[in-house]
Amino acid sequence: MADLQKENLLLEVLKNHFNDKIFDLKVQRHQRVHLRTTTEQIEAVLLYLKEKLGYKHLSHISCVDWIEENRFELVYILWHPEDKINVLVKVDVDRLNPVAPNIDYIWPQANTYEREMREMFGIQFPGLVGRKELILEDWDDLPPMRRDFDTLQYVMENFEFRSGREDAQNVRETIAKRTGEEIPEFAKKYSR
Amino acid sequence: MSWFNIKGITNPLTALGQVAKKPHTIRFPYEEKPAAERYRGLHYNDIDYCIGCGNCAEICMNKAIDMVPVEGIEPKKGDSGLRPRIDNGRCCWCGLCVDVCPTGSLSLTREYIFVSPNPEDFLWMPGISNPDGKDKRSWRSNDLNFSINTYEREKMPMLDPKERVKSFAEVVLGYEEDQARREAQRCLSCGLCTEACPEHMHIPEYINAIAWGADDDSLRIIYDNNPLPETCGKVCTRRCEEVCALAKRGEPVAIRWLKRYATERALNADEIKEIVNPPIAPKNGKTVGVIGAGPAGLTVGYYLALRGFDVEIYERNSRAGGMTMYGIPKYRLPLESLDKQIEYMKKVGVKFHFNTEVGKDISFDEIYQKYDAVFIGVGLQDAWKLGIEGEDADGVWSAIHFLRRVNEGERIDVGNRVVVVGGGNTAIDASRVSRRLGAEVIMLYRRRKQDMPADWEEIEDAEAEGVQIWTQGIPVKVITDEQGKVKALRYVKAEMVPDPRGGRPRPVPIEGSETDIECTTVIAAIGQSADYSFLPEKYHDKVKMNRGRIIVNEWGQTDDPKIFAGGDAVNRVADAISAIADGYRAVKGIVRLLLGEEALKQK
Amino acid sequence: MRKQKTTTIYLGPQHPGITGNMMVKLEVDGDTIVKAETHIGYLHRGFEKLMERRNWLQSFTIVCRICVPEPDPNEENYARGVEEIEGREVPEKARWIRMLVLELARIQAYLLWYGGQSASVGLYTIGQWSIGDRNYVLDLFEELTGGRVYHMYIWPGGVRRDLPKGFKDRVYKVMDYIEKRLDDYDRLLFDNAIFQKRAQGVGYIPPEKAIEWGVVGPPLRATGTKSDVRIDEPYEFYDQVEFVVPDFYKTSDVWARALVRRFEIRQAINIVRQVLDKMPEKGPVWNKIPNPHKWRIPRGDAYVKTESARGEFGYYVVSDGSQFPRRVHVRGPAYVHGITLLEKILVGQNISDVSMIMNSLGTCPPEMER
Amino acid sequence: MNRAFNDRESQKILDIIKNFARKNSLFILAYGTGCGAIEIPPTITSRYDAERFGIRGAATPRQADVLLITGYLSVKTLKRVIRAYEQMQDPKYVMGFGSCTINGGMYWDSYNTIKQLDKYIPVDVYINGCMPRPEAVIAGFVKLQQLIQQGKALGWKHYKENLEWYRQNQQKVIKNWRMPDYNW
Repeated sequence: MADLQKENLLLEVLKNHFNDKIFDLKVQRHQRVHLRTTTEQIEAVLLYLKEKLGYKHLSHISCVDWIEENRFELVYILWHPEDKINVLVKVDVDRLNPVAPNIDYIWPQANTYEREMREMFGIQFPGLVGRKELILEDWDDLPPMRRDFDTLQYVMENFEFRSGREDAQNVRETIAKRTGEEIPEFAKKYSR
Repeated sequence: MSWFNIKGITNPLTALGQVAKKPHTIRFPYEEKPAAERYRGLHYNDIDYCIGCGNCAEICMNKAIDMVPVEGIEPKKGDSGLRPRIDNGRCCWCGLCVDVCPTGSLSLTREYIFVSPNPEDFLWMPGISNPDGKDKRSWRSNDLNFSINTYEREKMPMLDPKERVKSFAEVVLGYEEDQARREAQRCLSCGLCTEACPEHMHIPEYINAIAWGADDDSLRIIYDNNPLPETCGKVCTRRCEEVCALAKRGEPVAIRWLKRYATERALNADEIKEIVNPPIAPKNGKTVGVIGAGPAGLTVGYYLALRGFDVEIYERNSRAGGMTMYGIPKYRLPLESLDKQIEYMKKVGVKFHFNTEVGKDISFDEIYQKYDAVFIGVGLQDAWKLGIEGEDADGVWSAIHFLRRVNEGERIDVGNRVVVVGGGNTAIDASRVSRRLGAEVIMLYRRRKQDMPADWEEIEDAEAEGVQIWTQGIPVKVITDEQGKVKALRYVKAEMVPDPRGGRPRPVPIEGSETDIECTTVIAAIGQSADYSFLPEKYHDKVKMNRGRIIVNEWGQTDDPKIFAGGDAVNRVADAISAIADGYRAVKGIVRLLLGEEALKQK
Repeated sequence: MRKQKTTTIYLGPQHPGITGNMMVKLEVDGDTIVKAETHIGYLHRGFEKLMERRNWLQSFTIVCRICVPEPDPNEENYARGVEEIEGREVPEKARWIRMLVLELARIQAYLLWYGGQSASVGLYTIGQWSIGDRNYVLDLFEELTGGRVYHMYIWPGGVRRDLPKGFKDRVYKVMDYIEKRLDDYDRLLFDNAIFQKRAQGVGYIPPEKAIEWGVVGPPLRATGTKSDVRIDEPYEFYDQVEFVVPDFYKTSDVWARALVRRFEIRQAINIVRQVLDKMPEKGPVWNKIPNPHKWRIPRGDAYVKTESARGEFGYYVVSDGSQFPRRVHVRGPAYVHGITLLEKILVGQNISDVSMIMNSLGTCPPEMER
Repeated sequence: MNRAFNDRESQKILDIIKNFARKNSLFILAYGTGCGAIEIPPTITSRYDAERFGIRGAATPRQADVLLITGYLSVKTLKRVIRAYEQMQDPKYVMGFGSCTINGGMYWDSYNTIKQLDKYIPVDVYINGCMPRPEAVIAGFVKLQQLIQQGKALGWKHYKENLEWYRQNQQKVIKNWRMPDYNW
């Protein structure tokens, strides 16, 4: 489609301003720019993007739980109303001690996003005001959006399903039983 | 804006103009507006058409579908006997179950009203609870383009027919990796195929392993109950593919080719050993003698060796493999491939005695005395004769002997025109071999083309290579020249007469339609029989026969508890996989006999 | 003892004037609101968690439930997110059909809004009409997708079924009918002195702050800002159809937002007609996906957005290379409108205007809490 | 006079009259607990016009006869629904919309929604669908009317009689039970 002039220019500007404080800069596609920074720098980066470069609109703050790599990835998605570029600023937060800076003085709506993350992932934002409970009520388990929270297990423990369906059979097992086929243990993970 | 605007009061009053209009109200329930053509309402299942593959239950993320047995539906090959039952307290009417149904039996209907004070009512069997739903089917998957399943098979790369006839090089080239992954992904993992497979191989598991990129696991699963997978991967009669759920409306998953793909990942016997790495039990001191190194015998040898038995296989030929070695042409099953598998067996401890014919070089009695159990897997060695005049002439072959000589490396001069009598796979093999020997080939078959027992693909391949197939012809006489050499084959044309008892139509010769085909060689491929001359008279009351086949029980055991039998000598199907299944059955029988029931349960 | 100055009023969660199952806790001094606090979570189902357990295809059936009044932008976003990560091509006709579905969805959402907005000022007749007429659009959906409300029609790789025979003609007919009816609604709503008096000057959003506060969609356009995902970042074939983004209503109150919607529903009808004209007659509508149980999407992420009737609807889709989504995070316009923005602009307003302001902002609880 | 109304026959006639009156003026409390709320406006507006059956909205629980549980119920809402239900005057009826109220529906594995509505409040009629169309909703009302006429829609009595059991279930999922007692 269009050339990526604007996007590359933005990376240039950011690179010059922040040097090695930001990394992994890349143009994902037309109108999408990715970059990564640290929790120490995130406020500076966001403020610079907002005040100096005109990324005035905060579309979204998302959080991804990379449990294998022991980190939460916060993704701040900004939008420039004139240049029409989405910048995705990513920050890694330690999963065992999840603390990220509060940015609701930059954008008021960040408050809601951060409260949601506090509730759903257990990430702490020092200085964040607002009720502890945004969505859930009387929740006493792991923060539910964490990967290690098993929703089905929670359901099994707290709710019941209607009975009458216990006679369901597994097609594969039924056939194997009928034919006397013995599926070896190590192969079972490939059964459906 | 002024403090008072007259329009602001009068304009809303125009609503009064609607008073005289006819309301557009749908006076439900007194009158109904039928739901749209493709409305997603309650389910309907065509019970007779459903094969119970359970794919609908699998795709449902709400776990709304249970597979349950239904009265009046008998399980059979290609039908699990289970039918979906929908929990309407879970269903979200997304219709994915319809879109993944391989047969198209499941559909949604226009019916959507289901009201009840009792929450237990909402479990129901589509098709049984609403038999009238058939006329109201709306959301269907008759257009295969919108079905989630892929019905087209990955194309197998093959040699060009023009190239094929020039040599005995292998015709099928095998899947590339990405092709195999794509083909394996098509599999629905229902497992209906495992029932059709005589050996009940773990088909969904090894295909899934290929789909996930775990080729090593795949090979390990295959070797779990098939010691000759590469042979099967190349030449299996693949009855599994006939019942494949996708075959109802499309091409079945290429199960055979995928097995071939998995086995070809191991390039030699050492690699097989390394990948499969089967646990070998410590020697238990029991000994077993196996007569015949065909697929059945090899299976017995391999699995008993793994279980710690001392197994010795007696083979009268110089190579192992039996019919797969001597009966199957090398362009289908190359020698190296077979050698690789035999080599691997030797590595796990199977002992072979080649060129040792039981009854000649060693007596059956001796074997019987020496071992704790004996397995007879001698197969079918003799060919049926045409039973027509002049069939002893020079240039008349039985297919099995012909193939054997060719496979032993002999270059037989067949002249320039060969007539092959028969319509089975052996006839096709003989025809294609004759093509490779440089002759023009005519296949003469008694019935119609659609009656031929040979594989459809094989027939197509043969035709591509230039084999002419003449149907509805019954040979009556071989005409010879002065030297007693074949000059022509005389046959009569036949017409198909429907069988009054409902069987398949019979060919009946048409009077006076005799025709001669000029030819240099006639090959008869009309069937084979066994040769039990090695078996001394005194065993005959224990080892009973029925029309040339040994009678065995469910453990592969004859009336003499020590003697087991299997392979073509026992079953009537006469293909490699059935022989392997027989061998596997006998393995269990022998373990049960020598180690007891308990040992059978441990694997 | 201190004299109590304010009263606390709980508006909702069960209240006819609220736009759904949510609650606004109001501190009022007489009739005037001095503090507002939005309480949500009554509709939380944990979609994002559920999608971690469902594979890439199964997840598509669940996303439309995220926003009940207008499910299609969700399907579109999800499908486009998956396609972007995987690099899957979508056939041309499928993209036109998607546009058709999205615009029809916009029309029915606006018709629903007509009902809600007018009912919030006590004019029930318009709701009877517009919601009754909305059924004709839903009938079209039923015919095209098999579902009235939840269409589950746009899926990764294209759409689920081709257009039925003669469908285009029926769409034209319904569009003509609705266009005609819009004038009736105008006379009842926009000419109505009650609505004019009630709506003007109420629920003011300062235009200079609007973008910063995260306002999107019609409320942002009512401040005089030309902002629309369809022109800012054209998806599907929105760059090939002509439509006007209204930036000429600048009063930034309930009235201006109503006018923006009034203008846009006509634009949407216009787009539907253009789409039908430009759509190719024949062609595939789905780029087939592999077996869903074995369909893995390469590792990657994508932020995709769609202009829904209430504004920018964004999906942040993350794949870790397995057959299940790692995370699908939904950014609904109401998430900002209904909480931080609403809390801000309710201050100083009258209690009786709360429902009207909420309707004009398009707060939609199911989408806020997923 | 009193004696005349107390004997069984006249009680029966009285019941018939009462039930007839009840079934023809069902005031609904449309508590938009889930997706199904979106099909309520079409049902009560011009195209399907449920007012033909005397069905119309009521603003508060105290004025309503029928509580519509329009789909899934999150635990947080369940608490409010119980409040609303207990505030309603007898006789009162509950309709469960869609799969979610029957056996969890598509949120069967969600940590925040209940799976069987009838464990927490008595349900008189279930309507199948996801979402039920307006026609199905009306069919549900017709069924409810039948049940009322036959005197079979007695969920409210059942609730009173088995309050213990219901409370137990309710308190199992609602962890912080701070609610006024049920007082008729």
